[in-house]
Amino acid sequence: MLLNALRRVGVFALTVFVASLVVFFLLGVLPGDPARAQLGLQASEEQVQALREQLGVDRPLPVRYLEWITGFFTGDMGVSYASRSPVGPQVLDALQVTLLLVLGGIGVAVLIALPLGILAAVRHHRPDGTLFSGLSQLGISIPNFLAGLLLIAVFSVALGWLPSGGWQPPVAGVDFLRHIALPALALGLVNGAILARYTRAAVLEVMREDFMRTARAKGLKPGAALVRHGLRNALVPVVTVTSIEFANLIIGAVVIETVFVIPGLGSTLIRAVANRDLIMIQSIVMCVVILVLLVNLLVDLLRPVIDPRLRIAS
Amino acid sequence: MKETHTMKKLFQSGTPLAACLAVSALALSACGAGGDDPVNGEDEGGEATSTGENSDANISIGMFAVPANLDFTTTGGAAVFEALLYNVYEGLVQLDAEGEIQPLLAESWEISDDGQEFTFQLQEGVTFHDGTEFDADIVKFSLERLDEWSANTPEALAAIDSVEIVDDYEVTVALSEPDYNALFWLAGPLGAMFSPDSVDDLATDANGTGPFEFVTYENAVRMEFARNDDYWGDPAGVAGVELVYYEDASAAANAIRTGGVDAILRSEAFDQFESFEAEEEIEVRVGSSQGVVVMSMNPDHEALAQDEVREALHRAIDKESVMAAATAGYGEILGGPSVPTDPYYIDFTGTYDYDPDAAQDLLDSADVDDLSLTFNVPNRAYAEASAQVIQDNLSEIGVDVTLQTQEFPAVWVEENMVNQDFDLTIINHVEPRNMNNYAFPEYYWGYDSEEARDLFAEAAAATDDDEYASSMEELTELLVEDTPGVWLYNPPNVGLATEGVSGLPLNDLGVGIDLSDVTVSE
Amino acid sequence: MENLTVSAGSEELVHGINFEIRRGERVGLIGESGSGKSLTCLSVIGLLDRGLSATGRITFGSVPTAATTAGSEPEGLDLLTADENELARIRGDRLSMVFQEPMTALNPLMKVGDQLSEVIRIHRPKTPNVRDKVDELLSSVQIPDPARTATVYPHQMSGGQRQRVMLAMAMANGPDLLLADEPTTALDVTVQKRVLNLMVHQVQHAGSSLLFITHDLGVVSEVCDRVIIMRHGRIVESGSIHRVFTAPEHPYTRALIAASSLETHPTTGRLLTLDTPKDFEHSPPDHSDAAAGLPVVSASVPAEPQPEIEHLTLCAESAPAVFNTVDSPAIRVRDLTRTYGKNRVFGKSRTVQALRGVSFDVARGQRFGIVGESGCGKSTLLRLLTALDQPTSGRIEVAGNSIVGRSERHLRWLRDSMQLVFQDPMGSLDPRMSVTDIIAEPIHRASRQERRFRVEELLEQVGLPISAAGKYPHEFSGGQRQRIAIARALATRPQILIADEAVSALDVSVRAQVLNLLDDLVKEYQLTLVFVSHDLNVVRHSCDVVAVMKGGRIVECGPADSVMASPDHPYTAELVAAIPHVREGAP
Amino acid sequence: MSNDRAASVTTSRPPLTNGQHVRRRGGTPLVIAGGTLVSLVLVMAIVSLMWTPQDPTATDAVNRLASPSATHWLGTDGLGRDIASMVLAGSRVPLMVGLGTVAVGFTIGVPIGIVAAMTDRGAGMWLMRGNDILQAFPALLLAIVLAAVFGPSTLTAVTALGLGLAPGVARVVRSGTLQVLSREYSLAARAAGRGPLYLAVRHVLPNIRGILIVQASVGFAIAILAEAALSFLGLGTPPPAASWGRMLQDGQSVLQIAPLTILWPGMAVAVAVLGFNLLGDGLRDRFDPRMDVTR
Repeated sequence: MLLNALRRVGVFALTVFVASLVVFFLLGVLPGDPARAQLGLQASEEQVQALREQLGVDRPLPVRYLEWITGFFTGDMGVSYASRSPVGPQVLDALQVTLLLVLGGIGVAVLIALPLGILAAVRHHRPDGTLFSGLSQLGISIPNFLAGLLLIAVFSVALGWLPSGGWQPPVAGVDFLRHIALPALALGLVNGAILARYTRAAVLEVMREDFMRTARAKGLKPGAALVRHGLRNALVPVVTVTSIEFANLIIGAVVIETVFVIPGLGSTLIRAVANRDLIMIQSIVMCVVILVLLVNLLVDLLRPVIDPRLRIAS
Repeated sequence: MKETHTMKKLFQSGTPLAACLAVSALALSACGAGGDDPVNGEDEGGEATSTGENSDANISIGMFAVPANLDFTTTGGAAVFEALLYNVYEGLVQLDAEGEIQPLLAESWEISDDGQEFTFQLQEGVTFHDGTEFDADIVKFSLERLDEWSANTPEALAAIDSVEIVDDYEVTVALSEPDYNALFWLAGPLGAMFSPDSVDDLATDANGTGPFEFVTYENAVRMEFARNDDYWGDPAGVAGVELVYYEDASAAANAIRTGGVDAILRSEAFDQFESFEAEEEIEVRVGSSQGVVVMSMNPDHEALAQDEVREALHRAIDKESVMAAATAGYGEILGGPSVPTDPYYIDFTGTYDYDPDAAQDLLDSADVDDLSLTFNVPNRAYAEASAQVIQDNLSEIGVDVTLQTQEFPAVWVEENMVNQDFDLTIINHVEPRNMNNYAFPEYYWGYDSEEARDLFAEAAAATDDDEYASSMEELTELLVEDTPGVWLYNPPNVGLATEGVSGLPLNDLGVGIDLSDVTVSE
Repeated sequence: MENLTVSAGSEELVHGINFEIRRGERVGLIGESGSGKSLTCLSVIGLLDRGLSATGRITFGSVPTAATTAGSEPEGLDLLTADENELARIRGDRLSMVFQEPMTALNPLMKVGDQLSEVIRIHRPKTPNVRDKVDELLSSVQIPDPARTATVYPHQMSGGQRQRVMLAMAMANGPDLLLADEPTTALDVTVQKRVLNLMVHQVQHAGSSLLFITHDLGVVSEVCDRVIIMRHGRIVESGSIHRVFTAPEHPYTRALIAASSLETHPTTGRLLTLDTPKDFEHSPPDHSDAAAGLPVVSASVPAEPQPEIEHLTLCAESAPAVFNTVDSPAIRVRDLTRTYGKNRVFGKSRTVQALRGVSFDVARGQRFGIVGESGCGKSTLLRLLTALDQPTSGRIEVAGNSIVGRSERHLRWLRDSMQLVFQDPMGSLDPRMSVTDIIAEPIHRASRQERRFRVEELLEQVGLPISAAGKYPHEFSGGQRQRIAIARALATRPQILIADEAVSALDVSVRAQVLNLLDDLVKEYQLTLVFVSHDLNVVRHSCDVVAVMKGGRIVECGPADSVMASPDHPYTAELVAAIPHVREGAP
Repeated sequence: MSNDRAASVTTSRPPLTNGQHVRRRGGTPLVIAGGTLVSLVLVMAIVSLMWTPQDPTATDAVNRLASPSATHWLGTDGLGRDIASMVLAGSRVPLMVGLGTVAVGFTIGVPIGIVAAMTDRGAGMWLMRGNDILQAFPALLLAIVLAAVFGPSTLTAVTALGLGLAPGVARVVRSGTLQVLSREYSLAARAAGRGPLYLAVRHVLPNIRGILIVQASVGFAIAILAEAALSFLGLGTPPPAASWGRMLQDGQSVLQIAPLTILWPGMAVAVAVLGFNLLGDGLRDRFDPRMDVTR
């Protein structure tokens, strides 16, 4: 069991390394000169060249890569071209904000998906079953930023219950909840609908299994059979899908952060790209990639816990 | 106290969307019902002065352009110095609301007859926020450091030759050649005074002599000042200022509606001003700015090199509808390169009024028929809106325009300013007196006129305002005649303020936004 | 059960059948696939699939036996009209069921012990120390070390063990009636025997009655007292085992008995099938043979004279024998081994020894049978013979040249001369390809015209209408699909035909037709046949020589009749004894 | 040949496996619903090539943000352009982006999936590792960087979204192919001396046709949503090409005073995405659900 986990962590590390190579050299080709972007319209050529040297942008790519990658894992991700302050703290702050937002999103998604998905499956041959699956279909087709805009229009501008944007750290307690409510809802609505569809499919699949018939033959009523035996088996595919959904949520957060003016990874990334802040872009993209791979790793390690068949008898 | 929202506001405001959507509010509404929206930020009761102003209040102001960092000596763009100048940093002189030069750290000054020597008498008893004394050495250090600047056009003060210290509180600045604009540039960011030992971390900290002390800057989120209690002049009107940065105009508009901020400066949510004007709690204040939105035409293009063609394009563009699309009608239509707040401003809107038929004749006389041009457009709302109207106007006279959106600033600056690879391009030049660039042929406008350069030199050598104004007027006339570019409009400087907030500067003079006389009353 | 009719929407599948089961009686319900036997069983326990509906009346409880006075109201419960609560109360308690597929019948995520204790807790919540009751149940079905087994997950147990757990689960609360839907069809012969004995013992011990569903006559005669035969949703005949098996009245029953015990036509030596002309008066096998317990099976006469094969047995001390040695054999195999699984550098390497050194010959034109239970290595051997897999060590020569270690390009000649027929008629034909494309697949260089002509010729040879060429596999029955597979195998006129459990998935009646077809084609094409099966009777009929495999080795090999009649190796003896066959009347 | 070799056709219907009635072909209502919505969008795109009520690019600053009227059926937007024509013309870009994304996603994903399955022991493992890395790059992230690098254009959007779709397709195709290769008809083909290319074309592709169509419809839906998001961030199709995403972005600033300008394109996007999703679900039920490897 441990051996298997070690192997997976090894593969994870290798994947991260290769990803860092891809990220660095993909961004190396970025046209638009970072120095020029800083100095603005009026700067003369020598001034731009001077800044270029100062930022070390003109050194060969491999040298810059080594410097960046060694720094990345010791927390010192280099100095941002734009803000001239170390990238590390800025990225970590933004990461914390986005993580909180994404966790809020997953919370809402799961709260919507599980009941909706299970009900849609259990009553799939009755009219309200098709209604539930229709609802989840509709949820998927609304872009999450449109959902965000509508939520702002109703809950903050019209009713004035919640702020229309901005962010408060968790330490601010209720204020934090009030600021995260709408964005998490906007993020969770769409992904909840997607998760609901997978849950419905998984539960339908499980209901066709032979051991469900055995459970009924033992004297369990349909509801009890589903709860005792069905749901846990349906959990296995749903957990796998959640890891894929997690990656979608991070990206959904980029758009939501722009609508709700939240200083997360998304809005920082878009600003960094506009300023050609190479070091910042690299660090953020690496953070996102590592986050996604980490989640995949966690889900891979979690699956044998749920499904004994995957536990290779050590 | 700030205006709080109540349920009644919902129906009484009657915005169509609010009404119909509120009724069909989604069942899964988020937590936190309840009408009263607690004010964010602590707000201890301060004693109210005679006119009800609460000098201990804090004010939060929504801003648009995000400063990359705090060092405006190496970072371009107005965002950095517009927040810090006059609030944290101060120069020898400053511009007042009408754009006149007023004393600041220099009590008084004299200019020699040949205009090449300026002698300043300095304020006494002025200290930096970290306690360093302000004296002649500081002035000498700051002005001589100008050649280390790499942003915000330090070459404008290239004429400064040397700075001599007469005594602790008097200093003489010698110029290599007379430059009438010198005082104007000294009133801007170039004139800011720095203390020598805080020059190393200019990007992350700000140590000046101004009415506010710099507290913190959360990159691209919010910047905070606190009142400088031992300020040499009269103290600031509020205890603390919080500048909150909204990259999206309508997000800022929503914020002021829901009490997230008390005021907004440089707002570009043009379409929402009508609805704001309808509400009596929010006051819309329209001032002017230094901006010139100009569509430049590349002289290297063989058709655009001909005067008739440029004039034809100028006449074919309906500036009214361009401004209506870009700023919902707010701002001033321009005929020439100068802005209404420039002392030498003349209204040239009549010279090339909108006349598509005349434009068509001009094109025919230059026997140019199927002209097709590329139009480089930065990805900014005002530019894209204007470009689409211009494209439509020019297609009326048979000129086929293809739009090419470019990401601003990086790609647009590289393609147009560095490589000058464009037929038409459009940008809003926010720096004050930006028409001075017509003196430099290598600037992206590519305008090379000997006559213009003589007039520029003549203006620079002027010793008094009238002389300077008359030569500048002559210069603008020449430029309008040559039409190297189509000057479209001068965007407004729109400020929004909730009830009780006063003292916000009306006009944008291209220097610092002076917040010292802002007050908040009950 | 009175007038039970099961229909899917408008289409009736079971047409009004009636029968009774008295207390403690063991009744067999026999029928081929599609006869409606499972639907009948499922309607009793009320677990029919959603699209199906059942009408009529099924009384469960006290069947009015002679003892009760006519007037008293039979206090039984009508299962068809009972509501979910009533049914839930008696399922698992007074009425329980065992299903066919042991691999998927248990919840993979729940320990075996918990699934067992659940059935007790549902019906007898207040039973003290359920743990001991579970251990007792497990040992009652002969599962070793019950305490440890209770903590194990289903996937860690064999098919036989799982079926025994299902049996224990069904019998936990001593049901009045046990329903068993083909409980041992998926098991190996030896395992099947043990499970059947166990089932009979448990049912007798608990005094419950049994309704046993199967298509295998031999199994029924081992287990039941009375038998009901169904065809196309109707009962064609019913009665005591002895009476029905010795003097069947209905022609279908007669044909079924003949086909399942592989009886051959006295003159042609061909197997009797459903369509054997009615005029032929079927003479029941003379009494004595049935009594001796060995079905009368005579091997069909091989085409050319066969070399004299001596009857060899693997014994521990002697050197590994080379079986069936022949000079200039069609296939020569020496010391063949195959191990699966990575022996990893660090940690325990988990390898599985599929073949542990196998050597034998197959003479030209010979019909070589391979028999063994699942896991004995016979399918691995087939893969190696057809070069679809490479051996770990050892040599294989086909018609004199080696096929080990050759790349696909050099094996072109092998592909033309050796072809394969698979077990599952569903899986061996690509559902998306027309019959013509399927059959013509092995033909490489031929014009469209030649291919079409060859396909029509083959269809006719395997007894299918020419019109079948344009159709798709889902339009055919199991037997017809197997004929298409055989046609494909003969497309390139191979010398060697490998049949991997070619008839195991077919109904008894169809099996006879396919075996007859195979015999004819082997003669017509002078094929060398390698026939693999787990069913000794089929191998005995179709093959001249049979090799018995166990644990990756050949344990015994020799002429079919002598190996079957007098098995030397103890394992072979156990195999022969485990074959269920029609025995004397019920006690 | 004695006649008893001729098979008597015992049962015409495919045999019932012990009591489980063969599953009815479900999913038809979904296919009809999805099909109608998708064809509605296709008709809009085709019609808009020839005719639109007004010229979608004609700006008319005087009556901007006009409410629906006879001339402007759905009113006008911030620049005074006719919303009805823009919604019609705007359908072309998302469909093009959808088509391009699915094309790129499939040309990369399908071969990788099949090759990875066929060389499952050796190279297949590394191929899938590479696939995981590509999957770790969320498509929209790629789109943002590419759009900023080469300037916003439909081409960059399609490449980025196509690259984003490819790993998903590869993963699904690989598991579908593994299932097909494990079936006995594949073994029979190999035994008949048929090479991997023949197997891929004649056996694998026809049998995973169901999955491919479902992935295509899901891919289309994701692409349309992503194009809208990209345009919302100002990195999508540049003006003046009308696209729903751009209309949503332009509409955002006037949400308070003219909500309709944002509701029409929003509904259009929802209808298109709903259509493709319903079609995908319906088709998945239509083809053998056993091959339901879309998870």
